[in-house]
Amino acid sequence: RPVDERRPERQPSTPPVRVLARRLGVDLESLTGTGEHGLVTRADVEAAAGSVAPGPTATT
Amino acid sequence: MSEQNFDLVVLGAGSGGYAAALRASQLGLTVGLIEKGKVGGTCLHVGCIPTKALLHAAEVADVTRESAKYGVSATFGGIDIAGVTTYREEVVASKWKGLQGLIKARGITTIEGEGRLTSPTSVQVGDVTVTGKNVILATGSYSRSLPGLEIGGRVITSEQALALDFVPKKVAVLGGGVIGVEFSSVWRSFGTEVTIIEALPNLVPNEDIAISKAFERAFRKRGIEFKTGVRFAGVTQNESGVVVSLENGETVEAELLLVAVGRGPATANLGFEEVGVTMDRGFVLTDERLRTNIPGVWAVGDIVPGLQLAHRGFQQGIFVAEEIAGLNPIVVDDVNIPKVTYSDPEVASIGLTEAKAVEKFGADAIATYDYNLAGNGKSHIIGTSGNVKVVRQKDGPVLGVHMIGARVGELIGEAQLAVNWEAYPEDIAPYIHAHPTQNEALGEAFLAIAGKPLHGI
Amino acid sequence: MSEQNFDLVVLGAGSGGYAAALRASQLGLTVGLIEKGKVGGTCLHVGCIPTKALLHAAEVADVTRESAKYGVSATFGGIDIAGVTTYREEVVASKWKGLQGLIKARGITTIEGEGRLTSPTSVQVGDVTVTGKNVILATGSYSRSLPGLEIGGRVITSEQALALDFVPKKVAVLGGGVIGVEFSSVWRSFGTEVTIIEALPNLVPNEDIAISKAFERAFRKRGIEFKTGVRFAGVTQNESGVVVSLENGETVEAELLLVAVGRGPATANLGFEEVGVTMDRGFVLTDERLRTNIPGVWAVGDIVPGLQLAHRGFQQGIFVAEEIAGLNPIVVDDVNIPKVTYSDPEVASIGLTEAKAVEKFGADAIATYDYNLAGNGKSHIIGTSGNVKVVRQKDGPVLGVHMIGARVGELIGEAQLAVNWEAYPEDIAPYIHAHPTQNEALGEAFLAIAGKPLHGI
Ligand SMILES: Cc1cc2nc3c(=O)[nH]c(=O)nc-3n(C[C@H](O)[C@H](O)[C@H](O)COP(=O)(O)OP(=O)(O)OC[C@H]3O[C@@H](n4cnc5c(N)ncnc54)[C@H](O)[C@@H]3O)c2cc1C
Ligand SMILES: Cc1cc2nc3c(=O)[nH]c(=O)nc-3n(C[C@H](O)[C@H](O)[C@H](O)COP(=O)(O)OP(=O)(O)OC[C@H]3O[C@@H](n4cnc5c(N)ncnc54)[C@H](O)[C@@H]3O)c2cc1C
Repeated sequence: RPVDERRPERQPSTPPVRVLARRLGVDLESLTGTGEHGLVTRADVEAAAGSVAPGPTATT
Repeated sequence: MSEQNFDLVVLGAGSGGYAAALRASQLGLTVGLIEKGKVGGTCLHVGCIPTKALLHAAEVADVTRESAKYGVSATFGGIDIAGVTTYREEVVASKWKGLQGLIKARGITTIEGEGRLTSPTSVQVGDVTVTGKNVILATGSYSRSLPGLEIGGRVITSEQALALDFVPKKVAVLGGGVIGVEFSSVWRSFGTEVTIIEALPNLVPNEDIAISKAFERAFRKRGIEFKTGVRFAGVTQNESGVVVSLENGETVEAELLLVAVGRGPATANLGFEEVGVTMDRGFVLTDERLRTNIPGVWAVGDIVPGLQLAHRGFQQGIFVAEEIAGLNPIVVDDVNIPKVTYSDPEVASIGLTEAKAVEKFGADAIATYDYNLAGNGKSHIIGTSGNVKVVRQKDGPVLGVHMIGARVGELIGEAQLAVNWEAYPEDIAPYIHAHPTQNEALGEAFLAIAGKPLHGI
Repeated sequence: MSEQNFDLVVLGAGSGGYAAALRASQLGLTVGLIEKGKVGGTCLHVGCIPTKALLHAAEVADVTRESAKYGVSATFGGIDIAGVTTYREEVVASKWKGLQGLIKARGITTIEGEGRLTSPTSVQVGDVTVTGKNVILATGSYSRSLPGLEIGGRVITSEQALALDFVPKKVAVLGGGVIGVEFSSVWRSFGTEVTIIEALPNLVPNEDIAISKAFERAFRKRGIEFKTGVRFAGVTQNESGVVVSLENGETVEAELLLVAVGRGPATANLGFEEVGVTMDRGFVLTDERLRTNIPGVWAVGDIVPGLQLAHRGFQQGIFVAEEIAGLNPIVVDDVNIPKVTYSDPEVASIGLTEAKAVEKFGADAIATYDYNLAGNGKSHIIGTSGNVKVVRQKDGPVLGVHMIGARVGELIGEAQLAVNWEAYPEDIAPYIHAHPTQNEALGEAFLAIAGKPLHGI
């Protein structure tokens, strides 16, 4: 994977996705990102959680 | 004796109570919303909204006075306090009308009158018994005083200060927290001499010390006097003014004394204790999910110990409605709620101060960067100075953002996402902020603390 | 004939060029920065910064004029254009000084003079040959005109408009894009009659159509006239004014005609073609990593097709420096760069418009919410109307945010994070925004599009 300057020593992802992963109890480090530059995407996290919830809070 | 029954009963229609009612009705619950005064509570009628109208009038006065600096000729002719009042009242009336309409549109039943908790599932309002499977206590707060300091005559609280029909020549302000400095700022812009008395060592003492110091410098420059680290001893008043004496022997003479030493929970004689709700010095104790010790009884807003802010009330109200509806909402700690002090200059902050971060992680584990607005083009253009200070964990997330300067309150939303999402400055760095904005200063601070300052060393 | 050798040669010290130089020097590269005029380029000297100073003077004039609305007595005495000029020049001078100091402090070698690319690794400046392993082209842009429309006399571009030593009575403005509406806004506040002529169907035609429409309503209310969907045919000028004729047979008479029809790349006769750089109508073509077809030759800023904005220049400059240093930075598409139109009202946007989102995902796959600032307390207080429109993918991320109203430009940073991080509105919803701010309007829009409006239906 190419060096990604944004996230030293971290599995590359975006902050909201990291929050989601923690909330769903998914360990980001254990995932292989399918996004650009190996980015762990929301879909990766949801797949790992076995969930298809659209976001961290259920809504009406 | 009649009875009305709902899924949810909300006692008090201030920020916390009405937000709970609105969200619960959205989620399909029937709601009885009990209010003895006006829906909207403190914030709308005598708090957030009218004070910000005064502050805007103050800003207009200052802009007018300083217009020559920008090449605009104008003569400042003074404050027309009746005009200010008309403007302030129009803003409040319009927001009040909107809120009433919204509550009605959502199908919420408003019950007018003073309620008293009579059981875990019922509130008595006059001769109506309002019952519900769940009850939310949201009775809000009132202006506190100090022991032996009686409010009356020339000794006033924020409520009277808001409604003054004249511009005082000289005011003493007891308390250098949010409310005290807001009124001080307004009065100074209106031409009043102001002296603030604060027992703690600094003005806005809950802020990062760098911000408090910058704030003091700015107030000093505006000619607002303040005495910090000194306690109030007593006050006497006569026809023409007040004499405030301090424990260090000094006295402050003024036309009025504004007491702004904090707000106490409005929970006395409302039946809370009798029903067995656990209380502490008038506050209602809850767990982090806002449950009191009595199942089905919840509390939100200023009666819950912690930050007394309207949007915390909104957040808590929404939270409890969602919790009751079984949505399992996420908890947001008080430290991660944005705080804005509306004055000239403004202060806006969220997350840990440097001192708190050091306490939590150790000095070696954190890093800070303090970006001076002197480097920010837009701030220069609008004539403000100030700072944006970012605290991060080394090789870790943004822990806190602390800002001072004109209009910085509007920048706090971005900081709110960064802090709550535990973003690393490196996550933000690729997204260069719009030029020239004040928002860019926040971008520069994030860039700098990510190790790659753009317009900075 | 002498030679200077660097790791990196940057041709042009505007936003793109100087940002590249600053970042490269931070990363340990030696840099030769070639500039024929003043470091800072268009943005600092005749673009972003001086125009925003004019806009602030305009705001001050408006505040002063409308002070009675807020209970402040004042008499507006007119625009002192010499005072405006002093203020504007002071802002630019101070920023220029700061930038020169920064460039020096970073150890960058500035080479004064006009450069010409003579090989993939060398630029000739007078009799100095400046060589480097990498060369960045950053020569910027100039005010374009239309075929047959000659600039001169009473037909001016933004550069002359900035420096006028009088307030014109009546101006015709050709072009209703960013630069055209900014000057129109300033002049109107200064008391000028303004007529804008725009060939496309709307003012600010690159914005979401809802924003363009709201913008037009606001301008109409301010008494700024405009003719859209109509083409310029010709102009004649004499001692006292200009007569602009349109293709539809109408004419517009005015004291001056401002030509604001866009900016062309400043690349003619600089040796780019001779060295074999692929060009298109004067623009330098690059791939998404800003490489030209010639290895080691890069391009940044206004000469690269796409958005012509200073912070895009910064971002591209930083990007290329990091790419050369092997850091593999991430690419940010133009659509995810914030755009601010500084006028009264302001416009700020990022991401996809509704139309573009529909084009990309289909109408059934997207949702939009348009929050009216009438519901926002702070906007009411400062007397502005406007909107915050959010576009999302259904059950998906925020795709775009489009705002209009006074001061909304400052809110774009939060939207920038949301869009670039592909946040879902549900991710943002738990974090209730500070009350009462304009920032809160963005929070309300996110709440609403997450299906849980707070102060809204
Ligand atoms: C001068 C001032 C300025 C402020 N500025 C800001 C600001 O800018 N931003 C900010 O975030 N916060 C601000 N605050 C704080 C904010 O107003 C409070 O945090 C907020 O109002 C708390 O909401 P609440 O619902 O807990 O209580 P309240 O708003 O106090 O509402 C409680 C409601 O309950 C009703 N009530 C009480 N007891 C009973 C009863 N027994 N029966 C029926 N009804 C009852 C009351 O009439 C009232 O309407 C300010 C406060 C003051 C005083
Ligand atoms: C009126 C106006 C208002 C604007 N307002 C904004 C705004 O608010 N926000 C925003 O983001 N953008 C704004 N812009 C756009 C912004 O100014 C440009 O996007 C930005 O300056 C582009 O940067 P650049 O580095 O590509 O080019 P430039 O800034 O044009 O810099 C190019 C530099 O290269 C030098 N140069 C050119 N050729 C040579 C040569 N052969 N040898 C040596 N030196 C050379 C020039 O002298 C110049 O200094 C505005 C533009 C205008 C005209």
